[in-house]
Amino acid sequence: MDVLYFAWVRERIGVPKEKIDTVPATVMALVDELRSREARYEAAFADLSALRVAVDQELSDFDAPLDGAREVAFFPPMTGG
Amino acid sequence: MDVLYFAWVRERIGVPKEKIDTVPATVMALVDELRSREARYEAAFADLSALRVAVDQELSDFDAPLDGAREVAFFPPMTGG
Amino acid sequence: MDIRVQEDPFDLGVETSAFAARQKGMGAIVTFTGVVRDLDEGVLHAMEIEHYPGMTEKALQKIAEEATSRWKLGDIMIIHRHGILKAQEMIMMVATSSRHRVDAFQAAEFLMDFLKSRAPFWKKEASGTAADWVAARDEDEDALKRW
Amino acid sequence: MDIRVQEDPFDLGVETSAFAARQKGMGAIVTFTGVVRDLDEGVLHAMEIEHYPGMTEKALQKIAEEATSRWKLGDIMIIHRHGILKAQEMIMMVATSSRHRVDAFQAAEFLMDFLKSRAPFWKKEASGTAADWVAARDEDEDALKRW
Repeated sequence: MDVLYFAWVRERIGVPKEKIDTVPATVMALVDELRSREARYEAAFADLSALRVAVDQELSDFDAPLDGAREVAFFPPMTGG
Repeated sequence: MDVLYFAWVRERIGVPKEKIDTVPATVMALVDELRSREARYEAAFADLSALRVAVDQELSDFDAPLDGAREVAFFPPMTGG
Repeated sequence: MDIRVQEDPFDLGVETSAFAARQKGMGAIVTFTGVVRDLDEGVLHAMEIEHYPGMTEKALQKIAEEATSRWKLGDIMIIHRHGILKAQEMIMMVATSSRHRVDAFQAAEFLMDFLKSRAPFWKKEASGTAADWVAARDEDEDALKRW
Repeated sequence: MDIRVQEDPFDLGVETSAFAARQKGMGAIVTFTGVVRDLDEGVLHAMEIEHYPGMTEKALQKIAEEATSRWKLGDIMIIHRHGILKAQEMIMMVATSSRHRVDAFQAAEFLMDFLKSRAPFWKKEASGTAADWVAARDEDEDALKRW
């Protein structure tokens, strides 16, 4: 599964994209797994209310299941327009 | 005083503009004076709710006074844009 | 503020670009364009617009000043044509600029609502051999109440 | 429907003209243009826009389809840039056409409200030597509630 990061989430984690081999049950389980890795993940995921998540390029929730998902992305609230 | 007509009011009365020598007290008095002249005026002023009036190029009312007015215009509701 | 009442056509693209280029520090530009529409497929549709020279300019100026006092605007442009117009021709346009989108949108809608029912223009539509004055719509008069 | 996500600049006048020329039987055209504004006088202001290739196009398509289902529209155009933009450059534009002005205005405002908070773009603003990600504004999220 690909995990993508955008904007300041990307800057804090230091990479725009990485592959993970495990298949967490939910977005939240993936967040917990990433948080346990290194301080930079802990820093990026410190305040989940400041984050948005997309599963397979659709806006989703932190309790969404990940079975079958190919791509999960984390980013701050959008500021287009 | 100049009296101006626009759109179908102009078409019914047959002229875009005419001078009148009297000085009616109000717009309504002017309307009554015009109505008493000929059938074409009567036709144009048959339904006042379908008419708008401007005194000296400002939208006004039928009970507005005309003292000092140089120009009165009658026309249907506007349809610009 | 740029207000023009004219018989000649105007170029929407050129006017929009020029308006945008004149703005400084504005984040939002809104334009509205009114077009003569073909009423029925295949029926050539033409329009004649009568106006009240002198009053028209004053009325548009007053509407634009009212918009300027209600919203934080950088600029306003209004162009309105009169005379004979063919189907697909541009009748008029307004443009507004502001730092934020809400002001630019609100001001443009306000300008259109008041221009439609308070500026002395009258449209006569021709389709086939018949020509008739366009009737004012109640909903256009009602639209003024929200402001 | 014409949706473009691109790094290259676009010409507002040319795009507006071309959009208008493509419409048939539409009486109203509304455009909104977002511009990089100089935050403070004299301070050169630049912007970097990051986006999520793939998801961006899908999100814009979905927003445009939702607008089409809610209002009677002739057409919708959305152009949004990404990459580095300088002060006064155009960031994006939307255009809508409809038979009547209310639909065209409402749809354009709807597109802007959703594009702003639901399409995956992120702005970083630079003024002087500092650069910071633009924070989402509560009022932009609140704006979605009216639809």
